[in-house]
Parts: sequence; C-alpha cells; structure tokens
Amino acid sequence: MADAHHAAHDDHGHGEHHVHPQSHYVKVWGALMVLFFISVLGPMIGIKIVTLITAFGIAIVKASMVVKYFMHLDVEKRIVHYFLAISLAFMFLFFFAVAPDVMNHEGRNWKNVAAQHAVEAGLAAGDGHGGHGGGHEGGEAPAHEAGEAPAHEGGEH
Amino acid sequence: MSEAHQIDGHHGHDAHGHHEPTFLEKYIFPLDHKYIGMQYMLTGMVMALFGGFFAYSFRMQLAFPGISVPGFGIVSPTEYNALVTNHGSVMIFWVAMPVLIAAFGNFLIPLMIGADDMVFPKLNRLSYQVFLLSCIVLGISWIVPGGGFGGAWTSYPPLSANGDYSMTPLGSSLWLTAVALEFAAFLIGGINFITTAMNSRAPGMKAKDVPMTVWMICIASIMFMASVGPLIAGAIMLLFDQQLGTGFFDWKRGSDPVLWQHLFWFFGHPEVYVVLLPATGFVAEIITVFARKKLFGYQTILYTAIGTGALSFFVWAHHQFVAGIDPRMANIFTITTVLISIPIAEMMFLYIATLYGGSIRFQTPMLWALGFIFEFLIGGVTGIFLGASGADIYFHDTYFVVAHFHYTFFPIAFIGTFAAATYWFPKMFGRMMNETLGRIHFWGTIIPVNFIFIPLFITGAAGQHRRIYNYNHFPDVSTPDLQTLNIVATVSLVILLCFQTVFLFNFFWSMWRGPKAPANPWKANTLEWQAPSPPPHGNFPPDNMPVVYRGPYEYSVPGREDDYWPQNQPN
Amino acid sequence: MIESLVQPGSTFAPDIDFVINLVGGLVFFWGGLTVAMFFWLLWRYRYREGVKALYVTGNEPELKRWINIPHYLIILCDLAIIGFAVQTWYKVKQDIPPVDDEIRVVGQQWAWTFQHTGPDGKMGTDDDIKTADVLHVEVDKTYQFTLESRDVLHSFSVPIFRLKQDVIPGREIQGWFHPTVAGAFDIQCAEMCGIGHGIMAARIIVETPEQHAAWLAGAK
Amino acid sequence: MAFKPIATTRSATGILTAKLAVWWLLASEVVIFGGVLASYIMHRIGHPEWANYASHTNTMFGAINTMILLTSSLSAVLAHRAAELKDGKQAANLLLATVGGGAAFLCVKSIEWTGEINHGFTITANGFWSFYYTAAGIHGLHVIAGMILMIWVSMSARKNEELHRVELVGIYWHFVDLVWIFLFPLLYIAK
Repeated sequence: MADAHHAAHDDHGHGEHHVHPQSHYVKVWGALMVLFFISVLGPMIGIKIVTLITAFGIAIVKASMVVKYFMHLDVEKRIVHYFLAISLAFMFLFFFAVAPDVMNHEGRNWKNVAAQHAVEAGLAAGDGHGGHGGGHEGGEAPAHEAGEAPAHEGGEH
Repeated sequence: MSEAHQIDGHHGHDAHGHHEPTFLEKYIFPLDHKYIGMQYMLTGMVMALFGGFFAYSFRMQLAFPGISVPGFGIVSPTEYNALVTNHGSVMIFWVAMPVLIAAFGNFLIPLMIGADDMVFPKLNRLSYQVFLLSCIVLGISWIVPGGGFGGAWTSYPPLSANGDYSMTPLGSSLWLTAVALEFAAFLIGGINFITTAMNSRAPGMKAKDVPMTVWMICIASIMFMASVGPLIAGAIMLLFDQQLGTGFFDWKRGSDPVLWQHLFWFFGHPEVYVVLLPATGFVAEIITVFARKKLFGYQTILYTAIGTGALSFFVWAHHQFVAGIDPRMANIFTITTVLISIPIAEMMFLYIATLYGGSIRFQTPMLWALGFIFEFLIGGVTGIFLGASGADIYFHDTYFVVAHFHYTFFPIAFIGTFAAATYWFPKMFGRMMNETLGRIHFWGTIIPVNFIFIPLFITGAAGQHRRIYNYNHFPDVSTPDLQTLNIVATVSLVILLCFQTVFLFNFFWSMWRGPKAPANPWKANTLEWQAPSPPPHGNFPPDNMPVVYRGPYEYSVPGREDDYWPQNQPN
Repeated sequence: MIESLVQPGSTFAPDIDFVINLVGGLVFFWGGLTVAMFFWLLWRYRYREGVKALYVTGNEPELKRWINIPHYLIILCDLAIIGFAVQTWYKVKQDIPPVDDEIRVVGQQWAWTFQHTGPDGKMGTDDDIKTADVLHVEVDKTYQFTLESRDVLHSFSVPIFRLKQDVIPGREIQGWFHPTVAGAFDIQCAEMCGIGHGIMAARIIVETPEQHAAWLAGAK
Repeated sequence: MAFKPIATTRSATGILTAKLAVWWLLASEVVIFGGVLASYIMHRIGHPEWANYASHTNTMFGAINTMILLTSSLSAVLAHRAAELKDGKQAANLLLATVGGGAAFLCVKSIEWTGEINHGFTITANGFWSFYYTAAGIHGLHVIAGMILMIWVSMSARKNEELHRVELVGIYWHFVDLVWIFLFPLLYIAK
C-alpha cells in the first residue's frame, strides 16, 4: 500500500521536481537566520519606521521563503495557491471592514469613551512606571480607572 | 434493512479482506460513510425534536401568556430566554448543519462521484464523535444550575461574557464549548468532503459532470472553512472572558463588544448560505428527475452558487446596521447586500425555467422540492426589506426579521431535508416510503408553516420586537388584534408539529416494512442510483467501479427510447 | 403598508415608510410574477400520457432571453432600492440637522433613565430633569439624543418614530428625531439584555408646547 | 487497519489526497490565526498605551524561540528530503530532532511564562497580555499537536512505511513555524 502511495506521490506531486541537495536547504536556513538577526537588531536603531520595516517586512520575506523552499509551494498545483490566497484575502477583508469600528475610537455620531479613557490612563500610567515590576500596576490601574470613568460620568449628570 | 444489506454485502468486502462487521463496528463506530451519514441524520432528528419542543414551549407562552404549558410548565423569563436561544442554536448548528451537510454530504458524495468511501474514513468517524460530544455538552448546558444560556444565539457580550449579567455562568460557557466543538467537527468533516470530491471522482467525471448536490456541498464546506476561523478565535476569547476573567470584549478595560459582533457575523452570514446551498443542490437533483428535464443552464447555476457564496462574505454587517457600527460603513454593506439578490434570483429563475417543457410528476419528493422553491422565494424577497439600510432601521429585531429568516431556514432545514429524505430513502434503506402518508405530511406541513409566519410578518411590522416573553409591558403592541395573530401562529405551529408524527411513522415503518426498492426507482441518471439499494460496504463492485461518460442531467434526450441516460452507461 | 399599522410620528418616518413601500411594491410585483410563472409552468407541463419532455440545455438564446431580460430589470430595481435606502439612511443616521434641544438616554438592566435639559435648555446644568422610564419631548422640535449604557447592550427603539439604535456600553452614540404627532407611545428595548429584557419598557410622551411647559414647571 | 478505500488512492486534481487535505487544513488555520491576529492588530494600533505593556516582553526569549523553530523547520525539510530518497531511518531520526526542537521551544516558553506570571503579567493583567497568552497559547497547542504527529509518523517511517507522511507533517510544521514568524515581531519586537 505504502509503495503504491509513494508512486502516486511521485507521479503527481513531484514528477518534474528533483530532490534538492542537503546544502540547498542549509543555505535557505542560513539566509533565514541572517534575516532573523536583522529583524532583532533593527529596533535597536530606534527609528520607528525602520523597526516596522525590519520587523514586518522581514517577517513577510521570511514567511515567503519558508513557504517556497520548505513547504514547496512553488511546485504545487495552482489550485492550492488559490485557496490559500483566498483565506488570506478574507482576513484582510475582515481587518479592513472591522477596523473602522474597533480600531478607531471615534466616528460619525459615535465615540468610544471607554477606550479613549483606557488609552489616556494607560499612557499616563505607563510614563510613570519604567520598572519591570511597576509595569504590572501600570497595567492594572488603568483598567479600574477606565471602568469607573464612564459610570462616574453618568452619575454626575 | 439488515437482511438486504447482508445479501448485497458480499461485493465490497472480499476486496478489503474484511470479516463481517459486528453490530458495534457497523452501527456504533462505523467507518462506512453511509452509516456515519445515518448517524448524523438520526442525531439531527433527535435534536430537531428538542428544537421543535422549545419552539412549542415559548410560542405557547407568547400566545397564552402565563399559562402552564402542557409538557413544560410555566415559562419563566429566564426559561423563555434559554428556550429562544437554544431553539435558534439547535436548529442551525445541530439540525441544519448535521442533516443537510454532514448526513447527506456523507451519504451522497462518495456515491454520487462513484467512489467506494470518503477519502479519510477514520477522520469521518472522528468528526461524528466530536459532533456527538458537542450534542452532549449542549444537553448538559440545559440542565446545569442557573439554567441554559439565554443570551440569544448571537451571544453578544457583555451579556454573554459575564455571569453577573447573564446569570447563567455555567450554561453560557457550556453552550459556547458545545458550539466550538461543533465547529471542530464540521471542520474535520468539511476537509474530508472537499478532498473527496476534488480527488476521488470516478474516471471520466469532469467538473461539468459532477451532480449539483456535490458541488453545492463542497462550496458550502469551503465557505464554512473560510468563515468559521475568526469565530473559533472569538469563541476562545469569549470563553477566556467568561472563565479566566480576561477582557477581550470588556469595555471597562478599553476593549470593544462590537468586535464580537463582527467575529460572529463574519461567520454568521456565510453560514446562512452554507446551509442554503446543499438544499438547493437537492432541489436541482429532484426537479430534473421528476420533470424528466435537463437542468436549465448547469454552468450558470454553478456560477450563481459560487457568486452567492463569494458575495456572502461581503455582506455580514447588515446584521449590525443599527448595532453601533459606523453609519458610513452601513452604506457599503447595503450595496453588497442588495446585490446578492442578483445571483440568487438568477438561480431561482433557472430552477423555475427547468420546469419549462418538462413532464412533471408530482410525487412526494417533487412536492417538497417545489415547496422549497415557493417558500424560499418568499423568504428571499422579504430579505430585501432588511438589506436596505433605510428600511432596516424599522424592521431590525422585530418579528418581521424572525418571519423572514424562518421563511428561508424552514425551507432549507426542513423542506430541503424532507425532499432529500423522501428522494434518497430507497437508496438509504432499500425500501420505499408510503406515498399517501408522504402527501399527507407534505400538505400538513406546507399549509401550517405559512400560517405561522405570515402573521409574524404583520406583528413585526406593527412593532413587536423579538425575544420578549410577554408584551404586557408595551401597551402599543399588546393589542387584541396582534394577540390574535400570535395565537394563529402558535396554533399553526402545534398543527405542524402534530403532522410531523406522520413523517416519523412513515420513516421508521417504511424502514422495516416498506416495499423493497429497486436500485433505481426514480429512473435517475446519477451514479448513486446505479449502485444496489442499499449499497453494500464499498458501494460498487471493486473490480467494476463506475466510469463516467456524460453529465448528470441527460433526461429525455431525443432519439433515445429511455427518457434517462445513466452517467456510467457507455451508450 | 406600515402606516396602517403604526402611524408615522417623526419627520423621517415617512421617508422610511417610503423605502418600505418601494421595496414592498417591487417585491410584490416581481415575486407575484415569478410565482405566477411557476404555477403556470407546473400546470402546463404536468405529466401527460405519451408526451415526452423537451431536451433543453439552457444555452438556447431564444429561451435564455426569458431569464435575462427580467434579470436585467431586477438589477435596475436593485439600484433604485439601494439609492433610496442609502439616501434615507443618510438622513436618519449620518446627518444630524440643527437641533433645538438635547436628551441623554442611559440604559441599564432593565430600565431607561432619561435626562432632559430642563428650563435652561442646556445639558449638564443643575436644572436638568432626570426621569426613569418616561421621556418627555415637545412636538415639532428637533432633538439630539446621546445613548449610553451602564452594563450590557440595549437598543433604543421607538416604533412610532421608526427609530432604532443599539446602545453600547463604553460608547456615546448620537442621533436625532423630530416628533410630529402628540401622544404617548412605546419605547422598547430591542436588543437581548438579559432576564428582564421583556420588561425593559418605557414611554415617550410627546407634548404640545403648553403641556410641555406645564410638565417643566411641575417637575421643578 | 489495513482497510484503505479506493477513493483515497485516486487523484483527480493531481495532488496526493492526504497532501490536499493538509493544504485545506492550513487554509482553515490561516483564518483561525487570522481572526486572532486581526483582532490583536486592531487593538494594538488603536491603543498606543499597549506599547508600554509590550515593553515588558522579553525579546531574548522570543529570539531564542524563533531560532529554535527556524532550525527545527530545517530538520523537518531534511527529513522530507530523506523520505524522498526512501531513507526511512534518517527521515525518522530527523523528525525526532524536529520534535526535540519543539520540546526546546516549549521549555523556553514555560521558563519565559513562569517569569512573566511571577512578575504579575498574567492573562488578566490587561488586553495586551490577554492577547499575548492567547495567541502564543493557541500556537503552543499547535506545536504540541505537531510533536505528537511527528512522533507517530517517525514510528512508521522508521519501518520505511507511509513515507509520504513525512512531507505532510513537515508542511504542517512549517506552517507552525510560519505563524511564529509573525507572532515574534507582533508580540516582541514592535514596542
């Protein structure tokens, strides 16, 4: 059974595709490691845009290398590309349709007061607590403030 | 049934070197796709009884507020909410999904594409077992202290996220767990369906030779897979909110309850089409067989199905027009929502056009298929009121919405199922159902259903909102006229439920006592009818698997003596 | 259709009723035509001894025309529906006209609290009037409302105004209405909000200027 | 056990049935992780204060784990290569090496999490930490599932049976790696 399977596998999956030498994969791995170090070192420059590019730009490059060379999507049938692309596209659709409501805290005729409070309180507390342990309080404190703020406001009127 | 199975049972088995399976192997832990399909169907039927009983209980409360409902007792507000919530979730997740997709998908896909089984029989069995587990978890959620979850099937936080608000801390977590398990079951099952249909078609069967049912179930499975992910993620997040005290949807910590609505409806709307498409597939098979006609525009119907499926991913926020999303977004979603009427109207037109020039025989399956088209048309056109944002401001969350989606879901989940069950019954059990009882059941269902939901259109238009257990607190909508309409709806529901016993009797009586069915009682073309009734394990003789020569709908071809032409007949 | 069941009580109610009637008319026409065609075909092509069915693939231009022409017309109808629906939506939800007065609506499990501006017409001052489950407004004045929730989702629904807007905790959502008919009407909660969802009722009392003045005087 | 339907051996698309199923599985995983990550990114951009909370994550642990996973992906792909050359024994050993990578990943993760929880950064601390534990936790479950699958596949591969499964489990493992490639900058680097 196993043999019959493997034959089918060779015919269809990798018929035209020869077995790569070991060094091919090691080279890819080496490139991935280099990219990885750049992505770790990038933020140390301290410029935000550089961080974003080195972090996410390189993540995309690394991902595409893994997909291409390790998962062998490059020699896979077209249809697989299509349905993976569709899944991914739906996630972008989801993000861009939901972001106007959830990412923004203000829009036409509405304001997300609770989230705005959380942002303000969090930023204020975050500046005061640089320390490792202090960060915890920095995290807890705004939660309470934000929770009480709108209720408090409601009671006031 | 069992004798017939044993007689035919020889073909398939020797090839696999199998011993005769024991009762346990055959019926409780089967690997055979047909038995897994029947397990799904019977489980779905049991769940439908629960769903129907819930509907009966809360409809009685609405028609006769405060009475002790026979068989249930007095319906308290907590119980009312739990009944409404669980009626919705049971009927969609535990009846429509398992019966339409899992039961018929399992039974039909391998038979229709000329394969001996699903590609992964063990995954198939696992899928059913996970599903059964989800049923059990759901059942437990009804009886835990505090009662079943009552936050509506949409389960919007903060009500669902916090036991202090919902007062059913256990019930809501169990309900959510059951839903997540159910999704896992259908993800496993769906991958199996798609892979089977893509890879295991009989030699010679090209894309245009695949029966519409297989296409529809596959498109539905793909849509389910592509849409359910965010909700699985959301269910984990909501479960953490309930049990660990995280704040994913907690406004007090700056997060946003609206996010859940998006996660839910991103799945929830495609889900409607996930259950719709298989039902339209069954209807396509049945109207062609009983009108002895080729499907009018096979390719166009396929494109409309794909178009509907794709477009349904772009319309979800019409459930949220007045739910606090940015009003500017509503305009985009109005456009996409109204445009979805283009492919789905085309599909219905093509089905009706298929009847043109036919030789229509009104047997029970055909009656159900025609009933589907008629009822679904009403459901479809009333949806336009809700998709048009300007009109939805008024109709949102009224009984108009309830009537609308029952006019779509009832044809899908019940009429579609009855059509398929009566049509494929001879293949499933090797016996014929009783035609007279079938007709009595048909008319006893199709007439009351209109008398349930047409009154609800009116009460909704008059301003009665959903999920309210007693209208006494709302003077404008507790008028005697509206109450009369509610009583009409409830009485019709009771009549409808009574007529279902005819079906249950016919189903189980025919299973053992019905006349023996020939292999192809309806003279149909598709491959499942070329196998014996019921098909043995392996479906077709392993040394003589079917080869396909033509499309599935070659009826009444000029120049042929027979008015049908099976797909696997060389000439 | 709707006017005969619930009278229109705000300036935008007729607009919403118009969209409903437009959709209703189109739907009735096309739905009726389709159903009539459906039953005619069923009767015309019923089984008769010795009559064989036609072999039609669906690609014949002379037959496809019967599908395509209605289909194009339906697309036109769709565009009309979209146009009027979006226009009405813009008027009701997106655009807030110049307002005469303000109210603040707070939902909680399971009651509504309404805050009126009081005699000075300004929100947030000492003479604000707070009421539970009764909202007093004056006929022929434009009101801007702000919705807030203390706990879970609610929905502020006034069928007579054709107005509905969900209330989301943590958010302030604004809208408007302009009553045109005096009288007392229902306010309903239209979003599942827990056990007491069914009792979360309130009344809106639309008063003539004299009645409203009297109420203001009495409330002080 | 030996029963295998004829259906499984057919291949109308030209893709091995089991491989097609793995791709579909990954397509469904994309939307599951996509849902979590889309929700996270929305909040992260909408809440600038989360940068403060994120500054307490330990980039070093994240970096070590990234290296471990990238390297385990290498051994997974080398196992696939060995399987293509019909060298079941080597494939099995390389798979076990990959399992070792997964185990190392989980060890680092547990050390990291223990430290963070001891500092009070629990899952309920705030929104960022909720997402941090949830996203990494779901990913961690996939790592565990992958390890179990690889042990199972390596047992049959050692006997030169079902060698095609080496590639399948490899594809799955690369996907797990892929998710981490995005989680690493999202949770650790962007501060």
